[in-house]
Amino acid sequence: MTANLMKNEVVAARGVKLAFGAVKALDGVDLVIRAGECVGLVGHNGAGKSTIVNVINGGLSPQEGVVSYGGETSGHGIATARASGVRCVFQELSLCPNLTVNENVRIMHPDLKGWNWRSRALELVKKQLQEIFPGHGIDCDSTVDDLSIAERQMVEIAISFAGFVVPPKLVILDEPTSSLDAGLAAQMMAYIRRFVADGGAVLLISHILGEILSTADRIVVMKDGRVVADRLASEMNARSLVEAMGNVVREQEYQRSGIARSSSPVLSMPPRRGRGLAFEAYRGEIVGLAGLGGHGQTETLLDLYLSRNGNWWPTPRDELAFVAGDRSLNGTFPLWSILKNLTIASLQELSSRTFIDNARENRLGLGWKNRIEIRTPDLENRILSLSGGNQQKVLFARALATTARTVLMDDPMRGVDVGTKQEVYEILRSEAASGRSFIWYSTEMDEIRLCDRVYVFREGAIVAELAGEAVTEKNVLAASFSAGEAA
Amino acid sequence: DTAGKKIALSNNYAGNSWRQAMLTSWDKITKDAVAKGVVAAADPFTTAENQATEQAAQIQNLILQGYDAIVVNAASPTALNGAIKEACDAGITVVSFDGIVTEPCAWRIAVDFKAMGESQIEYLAKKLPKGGNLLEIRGLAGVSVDDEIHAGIQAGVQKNPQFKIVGSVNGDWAQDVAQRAVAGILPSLPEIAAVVTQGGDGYGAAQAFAAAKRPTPTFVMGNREDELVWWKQQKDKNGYETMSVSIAPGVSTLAFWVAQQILDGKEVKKDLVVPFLRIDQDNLEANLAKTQKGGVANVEYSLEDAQKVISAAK
Amino acid sequence: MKLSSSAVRLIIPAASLAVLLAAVFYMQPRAMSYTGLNLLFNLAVPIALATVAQMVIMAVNDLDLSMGTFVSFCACVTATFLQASPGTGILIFLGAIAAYAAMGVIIYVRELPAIVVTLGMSFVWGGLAVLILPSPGGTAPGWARWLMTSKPPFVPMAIVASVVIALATHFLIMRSSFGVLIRGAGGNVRSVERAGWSVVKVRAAAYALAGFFAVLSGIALVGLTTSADANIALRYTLLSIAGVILGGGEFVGGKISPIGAVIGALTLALAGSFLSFMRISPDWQIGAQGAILIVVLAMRLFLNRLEKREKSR
Amino acid sequence: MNGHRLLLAKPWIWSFAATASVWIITVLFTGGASSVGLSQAALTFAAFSVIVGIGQMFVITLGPGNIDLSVPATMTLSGTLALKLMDVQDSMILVGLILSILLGAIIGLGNYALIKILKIPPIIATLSMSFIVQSTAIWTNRGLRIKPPETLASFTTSSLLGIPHVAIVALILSAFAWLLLEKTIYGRWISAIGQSTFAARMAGIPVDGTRLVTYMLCAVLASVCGYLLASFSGGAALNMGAEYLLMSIAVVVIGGTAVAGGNSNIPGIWGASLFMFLVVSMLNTYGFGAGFRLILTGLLIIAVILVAGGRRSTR
Ligand SMILES: Nc1ncnc2c1ncn2[C@@H]1O[C@H](COP(=O)(O)OP(=O)(O)OP(=O)(O)O)[C@@H](O)[C@H]1O
Ligand SMILES: Nc1ncnc2c1ncn2[C@@H]1O[C@H](COP(=O)(O)OP(=O)(O)OP(=O)(O)O)[C@@H](O)[C@H]1O
Ligand SMILES: [Mg+2]
Ligand SMILES: [Mg+2]
Repeated sequence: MTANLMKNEVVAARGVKLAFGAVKALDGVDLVIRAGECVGLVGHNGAGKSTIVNVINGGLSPQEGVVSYGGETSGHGIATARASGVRCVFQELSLCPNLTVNENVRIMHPDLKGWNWRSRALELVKKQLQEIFPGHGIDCDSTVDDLSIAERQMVEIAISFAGFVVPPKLVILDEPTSSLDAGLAAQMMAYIRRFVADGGAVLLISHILGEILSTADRIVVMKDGRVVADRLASEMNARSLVEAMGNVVREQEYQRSGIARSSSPVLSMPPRRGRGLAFEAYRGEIVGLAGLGGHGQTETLLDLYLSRNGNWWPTPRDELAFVAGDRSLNGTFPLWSILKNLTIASLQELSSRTFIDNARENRLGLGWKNRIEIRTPDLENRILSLSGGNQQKVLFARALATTARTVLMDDPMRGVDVGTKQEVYEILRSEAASGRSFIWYSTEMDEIRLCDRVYVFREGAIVAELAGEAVTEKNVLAASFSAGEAA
Repeated sequence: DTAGKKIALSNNYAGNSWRQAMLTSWDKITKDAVAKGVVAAADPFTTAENQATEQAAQIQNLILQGYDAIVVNAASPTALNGAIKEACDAGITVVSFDGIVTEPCAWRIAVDFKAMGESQIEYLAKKLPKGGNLLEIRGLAGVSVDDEIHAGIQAGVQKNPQFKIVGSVNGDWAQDVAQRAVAGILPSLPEIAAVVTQGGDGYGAAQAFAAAKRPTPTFVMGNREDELVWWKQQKDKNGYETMSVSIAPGVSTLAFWVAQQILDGKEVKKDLVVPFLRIDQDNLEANLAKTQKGGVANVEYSLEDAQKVISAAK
Repeated sequence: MKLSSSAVRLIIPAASLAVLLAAVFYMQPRAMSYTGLNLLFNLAVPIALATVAQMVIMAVNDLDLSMGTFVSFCACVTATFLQASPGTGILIFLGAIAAYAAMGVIIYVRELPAIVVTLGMSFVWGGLAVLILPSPGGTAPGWARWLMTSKPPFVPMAIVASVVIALATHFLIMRSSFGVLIRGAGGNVRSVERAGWSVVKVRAAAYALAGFFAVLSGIALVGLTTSADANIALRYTLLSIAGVILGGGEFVGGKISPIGAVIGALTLALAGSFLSFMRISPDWQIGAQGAILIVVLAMRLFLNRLEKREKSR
Repeated sequence: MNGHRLLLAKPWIWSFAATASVWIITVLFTGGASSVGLSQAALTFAAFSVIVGIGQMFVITLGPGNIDLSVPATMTLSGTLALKLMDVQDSMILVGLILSILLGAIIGLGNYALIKILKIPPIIATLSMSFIVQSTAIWTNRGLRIKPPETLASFTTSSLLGIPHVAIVALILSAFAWLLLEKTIYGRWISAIGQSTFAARMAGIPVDGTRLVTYMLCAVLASVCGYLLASFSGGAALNMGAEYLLMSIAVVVIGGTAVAGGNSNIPGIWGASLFMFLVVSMLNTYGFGAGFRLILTGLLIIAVILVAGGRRSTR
């Protein structure tokens, strides 16, 4: 029986410990993944999920404990892991942006050799994309640079699942759906089920608990570098999962402020490209931008921001602040400490007589560290030492720390854990109550429902405006598809 | 008759006063010649950077433009040979001067740089019979003129073993570089009797010696006006003695006339020699008076001068 | 029709070259001949090779400030050792290529800035060149001279060589899986590493390849000039960088185009010729080179705009 | 551990360590007799590299591809024009300085205009600009060397308490630059732009304005350096800046500024400038020929960076 179990075991990590300086990222983790199962891995930001993935994947060596592949403990490293059929889709996109899709296949599949590898690679990825995301419409001859974030994520997923000589035994997905909209995410989950049914194994990391509950066979909960729960998915529900992660479950209350509109909007924009509705936002309002991913929401935010922010001269009083969704592209400054990353947008308020007041800067930083719980022993640490979700929190704090009257948010909750999300929602509400406006682009329906008013985007233009009780999933979806598409 | 002929000047560098004086002389003499109808055109061309490759490309372009003769001050004695050969093959007369080329089809108006180096030591041997320590300021490493003058100086020192070169730096023929290099080595040097140079570095070296508060040795000068002025001041103050030697920038005009004579069908030997321009204690004032402020002591050549040089070579 | 970004990266440099060439032909119709073209372009061949070498380095996100001195060094070796005792010459070249590979490895392993290491190496190559040829001289090996001055039918050697270089490097860098790895290392080192490749090997290979092309550049240069000196190709450092950029390459991200780089090198050579065809006062001749560079780049911008308008239509 | 941390935090220490060892080796040649003279000479000549180096560092901090190749031409033009304008009159010293500052500002403006309007990489924009500036220098004076005003010349060549005046000027400029970099918003801004231009823009930083100011600052410093150098060496020469093209870049990167931008330090520039001067002096002192001198210089640069470079692997 045990022998049989060992045989089925694809990867096992036992007693793994790993520390980055003072931070104990992993503190004795046991994680076993067997063939034919999908393991869901959840936990707060900085719990150590990405770190255990990197250990399994061979990228990091554990300081204590062992990792075995298929029962074999000999050897550790990227090559061993790959030879044992372990593939990984990382939290941050990791394709080569300057190469075409099939050239990326060549990079990810070292065994794809010989003449004519181009067409074989193309065939492979096309087939796999079709299988996971039917009707995807991605041009596999194009350079990755030319693809949208969602398309890149899809390509990366497809490449990882593609089996060239032998299919992969274990595919690790670290927040694979963070850039995918609901439809694509559903296709992805359906494929995971099929893959698992065929005997493959999947380790799925996500902050979207619904996904985990519906897709995983078994759920592992991590907290502060330790596994605190390891149970069958059928035994858990959203509430027990959240409790296992250490958060108190709060009821989602949809109480809209319903403020009386002041006479003039704080922000407005005529219809984009002369089509659709005009955009307006009023004081103290949370305005949602909804619709399918890639229909011009980010562009609208960028237009709003760039048109009101001088490129030549410092804006005397910041009108707008921006929270990036794509951290590595337009969010973090990788060489800097967490503190500097946090305060960069508020320097004018922090300086007296042209010099930056370091004491005030520290105070501001500490205040926000506590307020949204940035998990780090020291704000002087480099920003990249934070987990993905915690980096996102810093970006949040950067915008909220400014005196800007309006905050633009470009899907900022990607990869933020449930507990923090709740806290951030809380902060948003109180800030809105004190008169700040928020323009919030989100791909998550739960968040859209928190907004006072919602603009729905389609093909680069605003096609509908929903307010108050009309903000429902059904209405948003209906407006997102044109009349012809709507079923 | 050369009234219909076009002559081009191919120059590889314009970044120092010597080259500027060379271009000015060319301009002065050839404008006159063109106005008088001696030749149809005499256009100067300068490359942006001091590189043989760029000058080779320039010469190839001059071939395309149909000049009858090209007068070259070459960046390298050998690296232009390919382009020069192509010019000769296209029937173009090529006259090189100052920086001469080794390609046999070209004419050469050479200065004996080795002798120039040797003459410095010979002068010093007369002035300082007891000999002493020498500091040598060289030019740009890897360039033939630097190598030849250096060889001349070494030959001179061999013949006059009372002199000893105790330090040698590369000044890259740039005032500030020379000054920098001398300032760096000076603190470690024993008493220096004389400084031998390759032209133009005398003033910078004198500054460096003054800054280090060292006794003033004999600086061999390179005909620059600032050097001559400094020399004159010292001479007036304490009878300072030295000599100054360099090639006159006006040699470009000699090359022009030689090219014109060749185009005119005159028999001209491939190798011509011009003397270098030397200034001594007695003719310092005369030369200084003739030298433009901030420029280089110069001589321009006329057609008659050129004919004299040509016939002297026969 | 949808144009891939790599195609766009090519069209614009090619178009600027064509416009410049038309201007040159207009000003100097004599250039429109077999010899004319050869004279216009033959000195661009070594530049093109150096540009390709620089491009390979830029593909892995580095910059080689020693390109000029290294080509000078190679030229000195070609004119001396390679000519006198080919065996020794080849050995020296192999050593130099190995040094390049080592440089690539050290820069990566020790995470050093490539600019400083290559800056240091530029002194080293320069010093070696001065030691080999303290004074200009040497002789081109007969075969190099023959190769560079041969006259193929119909199309001059300069054009043939440029096309061969462009196509060979295009195949090597853009089509082969070796090239994909090099560019991948420039685009995203981590993903190459995570896929199980040895980045050290990839970078060593890229640097060695660059060294190889630079050696070829030195040989081609001596084939044209018949001899060498220690400073012969110093300019190639800036020329090669400018060539890569003109050809549509970028400093970071592994975005390069070999055909573009060769075209960029030809454009630079042509810009110089264009200048000498306009008679400008010697005071301003140097400045005019700057002006021409600016005009060529402005043209690029203009074409780029047209292209974009075309694309968005 | 603590010492290790200090080294990690202060990468410039390495360039000073290298400088000190080279200095010791050099003065050993004379048994220590040359120490004062050598130090003074080193301070004097390092000062010029420091001034241009600071400007170049600000530009390099702006991120990959940012570099100012017009430094040598700017120095030349500034020296030429200022000396011509002052025409050896002591009363014109200040006017000359103002002229050279203005000139630098204009050239910097021109540089950035080319970069911005033509959307070309700075390396090519500034190269093109340098050709034009160099031509202007040739055109204005045809390479004639005009002497500096007497007072200015003696100021630049003399010293205060054994410290050369030019070194004091460079020190003051360094202190000013250090404040700018470490304590002001502007310093944060250029560092942010160097790490990610787009992220900087989205954090509300006026990117173009900041970059423009930086290019102007670099050109102004080069210009001032040209003014001082021309006065120091007794007249402007057309090739007087040539040396400073590689030098300005070398002192910045050897001093520990990240070439990828976003990270810079001023003390390192001093260390590297002194190092670059002393290495040549040391090799000259020990009588190496040009070839070996070049080779050893290169190897020493690589050695310094090898020792100092390991820091980047820890984050
Ligand atoms: N390279 C590093 N240097 C220092 N600390 C690190 C490093 N990488 C991770 N950490 C720390 O290790 C802890 C675990 O990080 P990890 O990335 O595994 O979190 P995570 O569970 O994936 O979080 P998220 O959901 O936000 O992605 C965090 O506290 C993080 O700050
Ligand atoms: N974060 C960003 N930073 C800079 N440019 C961006 C960003 N996101 C999008 N863009 C640009 O805006 C344009 C529209 O982007 P996209 O089609 O992704 O719109 P979107 O509706 O915001 O999509 P998504 O749902 O992926 O955020 C594209 O040309 C893209 O290059
Ligand atoms: Mg993570
Ligand atoms: Mg987007």
